[in-house]
Amino acid sequence: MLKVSDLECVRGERSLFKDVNFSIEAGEFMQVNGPNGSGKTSLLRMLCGLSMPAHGEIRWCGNAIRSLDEEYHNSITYLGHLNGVKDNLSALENLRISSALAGNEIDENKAYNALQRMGLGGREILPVKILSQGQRRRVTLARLLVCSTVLWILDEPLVALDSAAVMLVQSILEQHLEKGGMIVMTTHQDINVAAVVTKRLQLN
Amino acid sequence: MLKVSDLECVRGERSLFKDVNFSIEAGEFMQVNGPNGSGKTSLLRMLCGLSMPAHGEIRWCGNAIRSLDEEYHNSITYLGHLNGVKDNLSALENLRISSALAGNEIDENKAYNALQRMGLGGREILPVKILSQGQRRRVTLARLLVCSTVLWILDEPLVALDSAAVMLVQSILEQHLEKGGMIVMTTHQDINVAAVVTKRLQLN
Amino acid sequence: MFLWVIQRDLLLAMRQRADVLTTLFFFIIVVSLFPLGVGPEINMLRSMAPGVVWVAALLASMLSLERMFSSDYLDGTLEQMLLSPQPLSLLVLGKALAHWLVTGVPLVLIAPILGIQFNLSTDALLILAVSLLLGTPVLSLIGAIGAALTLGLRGGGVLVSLLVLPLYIPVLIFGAGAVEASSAGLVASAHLSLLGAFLLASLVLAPWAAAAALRISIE
Amino acid sequence: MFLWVIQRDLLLAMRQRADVLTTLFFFIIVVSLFPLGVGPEINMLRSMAPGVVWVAALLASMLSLERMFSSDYLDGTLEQMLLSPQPLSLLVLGKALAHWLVTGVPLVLIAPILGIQFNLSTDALLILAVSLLLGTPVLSLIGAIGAALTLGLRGGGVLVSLLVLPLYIPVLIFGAGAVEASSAGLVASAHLSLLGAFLLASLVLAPWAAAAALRISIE
Amino acid sequence: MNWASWSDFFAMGGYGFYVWGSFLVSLLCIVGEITLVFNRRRTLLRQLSLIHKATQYEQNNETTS
Amino acid sequence: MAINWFKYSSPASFYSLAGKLTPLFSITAFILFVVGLYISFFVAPTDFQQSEAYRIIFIHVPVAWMSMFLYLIMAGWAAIGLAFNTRLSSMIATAIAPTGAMFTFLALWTGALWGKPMWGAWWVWDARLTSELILLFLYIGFMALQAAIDDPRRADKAGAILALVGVVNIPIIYFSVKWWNTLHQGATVSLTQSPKMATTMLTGMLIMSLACWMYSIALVLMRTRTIILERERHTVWVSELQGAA
Ligand code: HEM
Ligand SMILES: Nc1ncnc2c1ncn2[C@@H]1O[C@H](COP(=O)(O)OP(=O)(O)OP(=O)(O)O)[C@@H](O)[C@H]1O
Ligand SMILES: Nc1ncnc2c1ncn2[C@@H]1O[C@H](COP(=O)(O)OP(=O)(O)OP(=O)(O)O)[C@@H](O)[C@H]1O
Ligand SMILES: [Mg+2]
Ligand SMILES: [Mg+2]
Repeated sequence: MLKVSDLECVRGERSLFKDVNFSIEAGEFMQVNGPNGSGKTSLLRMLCGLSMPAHGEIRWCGNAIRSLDEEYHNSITYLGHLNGVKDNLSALENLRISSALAGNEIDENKAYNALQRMGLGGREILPVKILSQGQRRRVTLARLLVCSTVLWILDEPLVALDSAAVMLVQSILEQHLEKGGMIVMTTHQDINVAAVVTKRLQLN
Repeated sequence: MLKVSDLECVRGERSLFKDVNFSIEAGEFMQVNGPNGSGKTSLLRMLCGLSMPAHGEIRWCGNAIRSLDEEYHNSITYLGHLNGVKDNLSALENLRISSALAGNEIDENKAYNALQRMGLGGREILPVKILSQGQRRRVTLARLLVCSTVLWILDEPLVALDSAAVMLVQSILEQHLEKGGMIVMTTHQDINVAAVVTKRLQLN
Repeated sequence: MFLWVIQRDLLLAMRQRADVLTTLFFFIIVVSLFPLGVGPEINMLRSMAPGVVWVAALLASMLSLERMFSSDYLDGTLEQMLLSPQPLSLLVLGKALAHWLVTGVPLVLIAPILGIQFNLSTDALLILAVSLLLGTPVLSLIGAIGAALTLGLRGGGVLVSLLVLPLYIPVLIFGAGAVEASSAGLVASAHLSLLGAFLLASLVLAPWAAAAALRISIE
Repeated sequence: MFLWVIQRDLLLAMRQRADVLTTLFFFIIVVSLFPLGVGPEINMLRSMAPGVVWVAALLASMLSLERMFSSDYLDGTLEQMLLSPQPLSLLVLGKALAHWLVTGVPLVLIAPILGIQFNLSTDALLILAVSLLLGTPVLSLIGAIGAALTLGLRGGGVLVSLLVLPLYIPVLIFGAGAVEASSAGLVASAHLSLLGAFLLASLVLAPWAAAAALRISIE
Repeated sequence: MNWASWSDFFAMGGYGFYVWGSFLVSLLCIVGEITLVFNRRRTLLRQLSLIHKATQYEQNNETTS
Repeated sequence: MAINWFKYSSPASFYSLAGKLTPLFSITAFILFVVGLYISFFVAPTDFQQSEAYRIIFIHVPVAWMSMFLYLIMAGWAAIGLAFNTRLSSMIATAIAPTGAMFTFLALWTGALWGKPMWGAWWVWDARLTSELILLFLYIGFMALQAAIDDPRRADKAGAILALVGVVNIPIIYFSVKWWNTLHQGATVSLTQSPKMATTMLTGMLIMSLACWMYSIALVLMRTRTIILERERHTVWVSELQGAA
């Protein structure tokens, strides 16, 4: 489905990586590894279409993602280093609104359940501002529970999470893969996601 | 040196923890554990004097830290969830300025060496804005290499670091303990710091 | 979807109930500052009034521009919006509309009362309100372009004013001109229909330009 | 240490060279907008001039207030400052001074040139510069209190203006008053010495109040 | 007695609009403020009693089970 | 008889004390208002200069006085709250602000309605008027700041600092505005007031002022009670109160 060929990323005057080739099919899990500053985040942003590769192509179902644009956005969910939650809104509002913006309106009940499952029960209507670092990250991750996209692009989703939450995320990822989803992920922590096919891409 | 008695923390209407008692002497390492939202950050901020406990006392060398204030600040270094680096300044400028603000002016050479050791060689004069997440965190941590305080209070210093950097931080911490320093730290990752005395505080 | 954007922004504004009111009070205070700087002579104040009210409206609208995208940018929400399956220009239109509802509409409502402080005639007060009603949405729309262009740049708040103020000037001239004409006893309809034309033009062009600017800023 | 704070803020301002310039251009644009809004009669413009220049200076200084602490707050630097072994009020004084150097001094230098646009006499131009020289530091100092109080609040930029503008009024009145007096051929020394007194008083009181406000805001 | 008739009284010597405008708006503000305070208190008390009932209910359940 | 003041500085006991006092002040206020209005409209004679328009004085002056007193009192309580960290005093300060703002608004409103027939303009940029307007801004700033802060303790302290800075500024503002105004123009605008006020007028005004005082006290007590409940809703004594109710 997603096919990357000859990708090169140039930052400043340095080429972070070049000749990156891979493809991901339904049910496949890909982990991008590499030390700090090796270009993992840069790669993931290219996969989303947020930045342009210096060279090479990214195709989704055979079409260049640049040409697909909004259609492609319907099939991906990207979670980056930033949480993308509003400090002044509650977890519930944040989840409903960000889902709606991703083209997927959900009702209150569904949102409640997702937050509950992420371990935020009882904190749904507090402003996100007062939550702890890990709790905010959980609000962001709750989006994964309600979205209906196939390709997930996750940039260090495990940061700030405690071990219980890491287990939880792992099981969410596994469920997604079972249903035929695709995941591209980076992390510096240890995680073992059971998948039919696990690919690893080492940068630098 | 640092003695905490009967500490209670109230957030909103909930009491996060109460009856927390511990003391830390020279060379001791203390790890604060607990799930997300259990109050680790809140505890650490109290230890710094950034927020007030609902109840209980924190004493440094026998005096309440509220009464010491600037004297106490001379003996601690706190690194929180936020990096405290300026996006538009270079790593070098950031390090020198933040050290100077902490009352410890350092010359360019020393700063260079510290950054070098943190694996930022060659990136000293780039604006921090363009560095990767892990590299920014390294800029923050470089402060530990140049400071001359005894008590380090570190809130999840390992976030976003790759495994090489985790090892490095570990060795820095160990050196500090050997010299008779004290460390209070939280983390959700596994780290084994060799210390004469290792204490663990479990919240929640 | 478009509605969600508006609704979200309004929600954010309402969450801090003070938010809408503060823009309003900023407007009131700036308008009241002028007599303090200039002195209390009635005639001079009267002839200054349209200009002062319009400049204050311009500043009030401009001041809150920075917030239009920057908080969304800093916390990553904007990234998510760019990845949303809707056309970006629609999103931008939604945000500009929300901005107008929060900052423009209150000004339109309060301006006549402030006009009284300057002893404007009833006719002139009416024209003032109408000209603001037509003009403030243009300010929000043009402002969206500026806000999008300066996104993430340090000193954005001041830079945006630098970019946007020159574009605001036609609105200012015809807006204040309409009121002056009417307080001089002339008809203001020519001025007002020009303002209307600006509004239509900016409704068509601004969202598109701002969307393009956003894409560039976020890369 | 105090010097480090100033140096750092200046460095930050210089890094984005546009930063100093934009405040300045904002000032210039606002002053130039008025003739556009009000109309070109020379006499009226002349008698408006001191008020307009002073109001513009006030707005320019106020606009950049929000940045005084908020970026340091968001990235955690302010926390580090609170933990520094120096008295906080000294740090605040340093930041206010840096703010003045970046936003106030350029205005003082450019204002006489703008005054020429309004046909002010040479004497009046001089007094304008002197009154700004005495008055703008007061604005930065009082502004620091407002900025510290609104730290981290949503809508901070507008809220700060609501809090701070009423407090700016005496400075505005005596600043503009000095220029008016001198262009009316009277002596302006009484006004100027009052401005000086404000400066001294705010130098003593404001850093202290702002430091207290900061401690509250960060808790 | 100052007034010859009620209409005289309401006319206020031709200044009725201003005088009554002042007094009536003052009355309105005062009445408005009082209602606002009462409303705030009433909604609060209602909320509190709901919370109270809920906690009572929970406690009862705990003790019985 | 020594009253234990410290006892009443705890919100719980103040709550019940205020509950007892509120009706007392409300009734007094009501009676005084009725008497004052009676004097204003039926006892006080017609003014030979301003005819009946002068009757606005009976509401204008009391509310104008209240607007200024209340600011001072508010700042005083806020300062006590800041200095001694007493929650109750901060709550009282918070409770005073809306009432003060309302009186300020009324002073402006009644003044404007008086100004139109007397000066021919709703508004002139006179010293007293202008500083009253600024006072309104200060009240609104105080309320806006407190409303923008979620944490009540932080809101109290921040509000206190603002109120205190405002208190330092009010006299400065008043005198600067006064000077500003007189420098420009002579006495085109002066309050046309005959030097000797008829005694009935004076008593009317004083009674109305007293009524305003009583009203303010009653209302502030009531609002303080609500604020206490809001903030202490999770304490034991509030739930006991609920249990008793
Ligand atoms: C919007 C317009 C007005 C405002 C904001 C205003 C404000 C005030 C204030 C603040 C005071 C109390 C100040 C003090 O006692 O020194 C006051 C008192 C007074 N005002 Fe006004 N005023 C206004 C219009 C007028 C007008 C039009 C008149 C009469 C023609 C008037 C007559 C008086 C009188 C007689 C007093 C009592 C003075 C005293 O204490 O002896 N006011 N006003
Ligand atoms: N304009 C530039 N000039 C030079 N180098 C740049 C420029 N912009 C970015 N870089 C470099 O590009 C890299 C960006 O890496 P990226 O953020 O993709 O890393 P990452 O693999 O996600 O790292 P981390 O694990 O820390 O998140 C960094 O090494 C950074 O220094
Ligand atoms: N005003 C408030 N009302 C209710 N709860 C609050 C309030 N402020 C903070 N909290 C709660 O206090 C806790 C703060 O926890 P803190 O940030 O200390 O957690 P932490 O242990 O550092 O967690 P993490 O591992 O996620 O960093 C959170 O559970 C948060 O929900
Ligand atoms: Mg990265
Ligand atoms: Mg934490």
